[in-house]
Amino acid sequence: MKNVLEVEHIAKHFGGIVAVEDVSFAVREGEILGIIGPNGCGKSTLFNCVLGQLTPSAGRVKLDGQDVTGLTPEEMNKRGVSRTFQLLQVFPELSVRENLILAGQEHKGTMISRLFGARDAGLTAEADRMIGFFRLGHLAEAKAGGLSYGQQKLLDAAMAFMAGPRLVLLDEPAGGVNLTMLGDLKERLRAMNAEAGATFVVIEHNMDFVMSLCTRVLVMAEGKVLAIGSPDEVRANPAVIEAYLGH
Amino acid sequence: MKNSVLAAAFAALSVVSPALAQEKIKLINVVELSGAGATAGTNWKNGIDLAVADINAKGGILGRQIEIIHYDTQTNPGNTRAAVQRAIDEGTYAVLGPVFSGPIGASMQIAQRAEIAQIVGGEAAGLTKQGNPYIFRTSLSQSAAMPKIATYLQNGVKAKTVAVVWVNNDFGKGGRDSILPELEKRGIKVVADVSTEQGQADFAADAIKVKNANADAVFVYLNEEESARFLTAAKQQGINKPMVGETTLLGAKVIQLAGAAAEGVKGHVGLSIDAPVPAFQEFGKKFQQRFNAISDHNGLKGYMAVHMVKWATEKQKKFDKKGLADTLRGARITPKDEPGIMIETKIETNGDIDRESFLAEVVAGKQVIKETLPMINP
Amino acid sequence: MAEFIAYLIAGLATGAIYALAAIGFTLVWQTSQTINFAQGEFVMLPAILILAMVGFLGAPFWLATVLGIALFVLLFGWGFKIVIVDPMIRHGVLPLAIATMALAIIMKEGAKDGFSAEAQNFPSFLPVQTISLGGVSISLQHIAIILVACAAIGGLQWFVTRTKTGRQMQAAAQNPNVALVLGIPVARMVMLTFLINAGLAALASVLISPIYLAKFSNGEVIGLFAFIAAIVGGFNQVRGALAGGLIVGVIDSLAAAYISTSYRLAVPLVLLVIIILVKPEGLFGRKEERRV
Amino acid sequence: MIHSSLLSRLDGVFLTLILGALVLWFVPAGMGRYGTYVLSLWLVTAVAVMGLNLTLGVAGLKSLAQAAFMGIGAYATALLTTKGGMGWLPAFAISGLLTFAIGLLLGFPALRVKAHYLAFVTLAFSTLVWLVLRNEQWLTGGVFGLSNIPRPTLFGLKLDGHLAFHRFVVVATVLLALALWWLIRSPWGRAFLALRENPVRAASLGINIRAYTLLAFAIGSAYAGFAGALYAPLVEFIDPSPFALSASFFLLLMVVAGGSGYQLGPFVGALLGVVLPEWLRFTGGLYLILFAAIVVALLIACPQGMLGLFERFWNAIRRRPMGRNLPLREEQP
Repeated sequence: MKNVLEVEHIAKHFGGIVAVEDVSFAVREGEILGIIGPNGCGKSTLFNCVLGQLTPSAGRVKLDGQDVTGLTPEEMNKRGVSRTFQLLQVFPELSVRENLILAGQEHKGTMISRLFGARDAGLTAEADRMIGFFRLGHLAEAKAGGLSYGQQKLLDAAMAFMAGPRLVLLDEPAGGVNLTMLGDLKERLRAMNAEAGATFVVIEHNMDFVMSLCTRVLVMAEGKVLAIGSPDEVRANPAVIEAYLGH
Repeated sequence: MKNSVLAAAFAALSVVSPALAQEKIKLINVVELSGAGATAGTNWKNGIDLAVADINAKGGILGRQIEIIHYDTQTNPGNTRAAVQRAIDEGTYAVLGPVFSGPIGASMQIAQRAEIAQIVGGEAAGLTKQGNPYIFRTSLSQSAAMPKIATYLQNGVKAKTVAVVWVNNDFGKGGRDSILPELEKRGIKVVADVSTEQGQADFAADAIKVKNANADAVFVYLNEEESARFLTAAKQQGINKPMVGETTLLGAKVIQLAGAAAEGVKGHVGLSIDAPVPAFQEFGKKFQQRFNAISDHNGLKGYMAVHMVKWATEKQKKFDKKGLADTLRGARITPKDEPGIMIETKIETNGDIDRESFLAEVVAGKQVIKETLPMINP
Repeated sequence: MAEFIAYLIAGLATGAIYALAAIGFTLVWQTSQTINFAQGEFVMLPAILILAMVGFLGAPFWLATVLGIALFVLLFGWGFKIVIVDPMIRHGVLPLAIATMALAIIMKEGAKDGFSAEAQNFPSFLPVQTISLGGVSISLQHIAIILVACAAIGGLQWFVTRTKTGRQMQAAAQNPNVALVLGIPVARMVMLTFLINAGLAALASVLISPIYLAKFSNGEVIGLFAFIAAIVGGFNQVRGALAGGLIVGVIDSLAAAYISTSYRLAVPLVLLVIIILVKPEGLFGRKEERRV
Repeated sequence: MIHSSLLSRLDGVFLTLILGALVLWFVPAGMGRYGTYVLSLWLVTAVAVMGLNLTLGVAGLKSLAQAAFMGIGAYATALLTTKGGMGWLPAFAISGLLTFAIGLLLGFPALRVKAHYLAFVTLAFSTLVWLVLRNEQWLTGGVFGLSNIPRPTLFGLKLDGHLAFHRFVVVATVLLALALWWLIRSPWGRAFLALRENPVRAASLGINIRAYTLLAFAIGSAYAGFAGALYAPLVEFIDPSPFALSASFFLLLMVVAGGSGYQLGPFVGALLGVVLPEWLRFTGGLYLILFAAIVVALLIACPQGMLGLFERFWNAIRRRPMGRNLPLREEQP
């Protein structure tokens, strides 16, 4: 199977503190890779290094075999990689639809057409499709800031799909979402994976969520990779049990 | 309490009473009461208030009391223009002010279009060179004063080299641009040309620079406070060359602020409350009494401005706005005809002023007049 | 050389005053992440208040000084925080910064209309003689200003780093939430910061007014230079403000001497731009790590 | 339903602009020269504030050089129409382009470091511009300024009189306001807003932060240039004083006091900054203190400025009779 993303020996230091140390893994086309690990083990820092929010201290990132280390977040996004953040990151002043249009507008047309062309950059239909897909239909006109936490999480995820990405990195999509919404979210993500053929990397704390959603799981501890494999393999791995599940 | 109620009742009555209200003649003063020109403008305004009080106490102009209104320009040309326009729209008899040349330049066409006299405190040479027949000065222009200083530097101080310290606003730059050619004409070399900022507080570096230039004399052309600060800094740096100035440097305010550092300062004085003219000194006392402050030359200018209006109105015997300007143009006003003018004043047809002026020196904390200079074209 | 030393001392004396005012920017920045655009007026006003005490109450000068400074610290330390900072701090920094601009107008116009539009003499507590050393005229007043200002700033630095209250104050300023958890009386500590700011401004006012004269418009120049000094030195450090003030004072003095008097003001500003491009956190500032 | 509410929101600003223009076209007829002049000055100032509102209110960039840009525009127009003998319209266009280009040049190094530092760099720039205007007398007239700046003749119409010029200013202001109205509703406007609210998230959505930041700053600066091009013929005289650093502060004050980020905020802010002090003149010498105190009180009461206050008030009235807006609930599958 083809690798979409290859992470090779990534390390990140803040002053004297080592947040990520020599992490390597590959993401295969079409899979949902979960990343788990205790708080502060470097998961989010790893994401930030891969996507250009931070410059890694060492190592390379390859997208489709091409070196993309050190590219800016917007350049990564232009290459079909999108993400969500651990904390909610929707634009509260904009409506749900406007949030989605914003997420897609830079992938359509030119700077000129974005100034003189249609206000919605021709994305209303696509946005409404996404709204329907994530079952936010009755809220299209509502300001994102007025939505419930779970709804905002859905919108946050929906925004990551607006540009039709081939690789999506989701940072704790289930964090703080209540149980009813959780099932919904999982189902939508799975559907997205099946229908759009997008590849996912998901950081998550919720074990059930990860184990039931992901095809493979990577376990991190203290900035390093502890194990990688199918959910069952990981569950059976003694090192993982010792370091993480055991407690 | 009772008194104030009564006073309010009287005030209300007087507003209602048409006879009284009609009699007032409206004068609007547009001047710098905030921003960079606030000090000069406040003196000008106080001089005007004093003149209006004096005139009203003596029965007004042709029997009508003056109603004076002051509009602040914030030393901003755009606002000045608005205020002058407002003054004209509200039917002012003449426009008084402003003092700074920039705001004057921004507003003088408006008074010209309305054919209303504008009596200003500006000294920059360019104002009267634009062929505007409605602009009138209240003091010598810099192009008239600077030759006198240059001659004094040549003959009185016998300086071969001069350091020039000036404030980089329209007043200082205008003076500097006027004196440099005059000095050159007289073979005096300028060895340091030091520009300073309006409102500058720290003159130590400038004083050191002047000291190192080692000129025979220092010509200081700054506003009052800056003059005092510079003199103090010069004394701190041990400069012992003669300090020569024009009007402001020898003003009472500078002497008060600079104290011992002003000792021995000499130069040319146009309008000064210390000049050997009894009316000037009396004005100075009245001003001090009323405002608890020492008037600079702008106070005198403001006082004279109102009396120019009074004299011309009484001369034309009516309140005709255009006639006021026509009467002032080319006029000669003597203190005998109009005591409030204080010193014989000739108004040129372009709005310039000609008067006697003085050479003075600061001795024992007092301005002492050494010589009286005649009018340029008597 | 003698000439250079003369410029240097004059520049250091001016710079010491800028430093005192710049610390005010630093303190207000630390506690409220905003810029007090009235900082220059904070240095202008105490001298006016003192003179007003002499004029209106007929108090002797020393008493007027004590009363004037006390009144100023009350109004513009305590009052400033209660009336202006507290209600607005929750709504972001911009409205607060704008309010301080309006406050500057009120202070300036108030001093002009309430006291005088003209400059006034202000007596000096310091020696005013000039001594000559190796061909250089040195004003004792300048030397004294440098010493007093440095002592005050040194004292503040000592207070902040070596005393318990000082450290609590620093903690409250830098991370109020953590400080609260640690049991530090944050509100009181923040108030203390504002009182110290007002006190330092009053000190600068008393030091500088004998030379600059007391005038309502003095704050504009001092405010601008102190602001430049704070940026140059680094906005988040007390010693940065001291260094920034001294550097800006000296640069300004040397610029007047060796560059152009009419472009004198440009030199510290060009320095400022260079520092921003090369070392954005200021010469002595702490780097704030950019996080997601 | 979706469309009608969208349209009504969109037309609120649009209609206000058109109606306001009509009113301002006719209103000065009975006002005299002074009133007309103050109205024109208000509109010209509003154009500069509009630009700053885009930079600050929409895109969240703090610029302290808006008055300096206005000065560049004013001097460019004054020089081109007097010494250059050019018509007003090309001078106006050049003023805008020039300030736009300078905005790009200035913003590029400053924003390379951190958006935050734009404030400091523009502070320095503002003072440097003022120094050049004052010192380079051969070009700018120095402290004596430039006088006799002609009022334009457009399409054969002489706009010399106060009323004709005022109407010209009204038209120019409305056109500029509508252009901005269009811009803010375009995807560009959405991107500007995104970089104010959350630049990190915006970048992750492929929005080119640096390009949009530079554009927001440069377009805002160009509006100051346009305002300057209108200011010069309005006052017919310019000198460096209205373009000093303090004037930039004052424009910032107008943005915030009017309502930062609100599209009509600049008009309200400039009304506060230009017309309120004129109106307060009846109080005599204390009018500036009073003005400043009103601003402080307004900001304490409502840090979102006049329009923020208005919006709060409006919501309060609307809610009461209609019943509260129901809180949005989570979808129940």
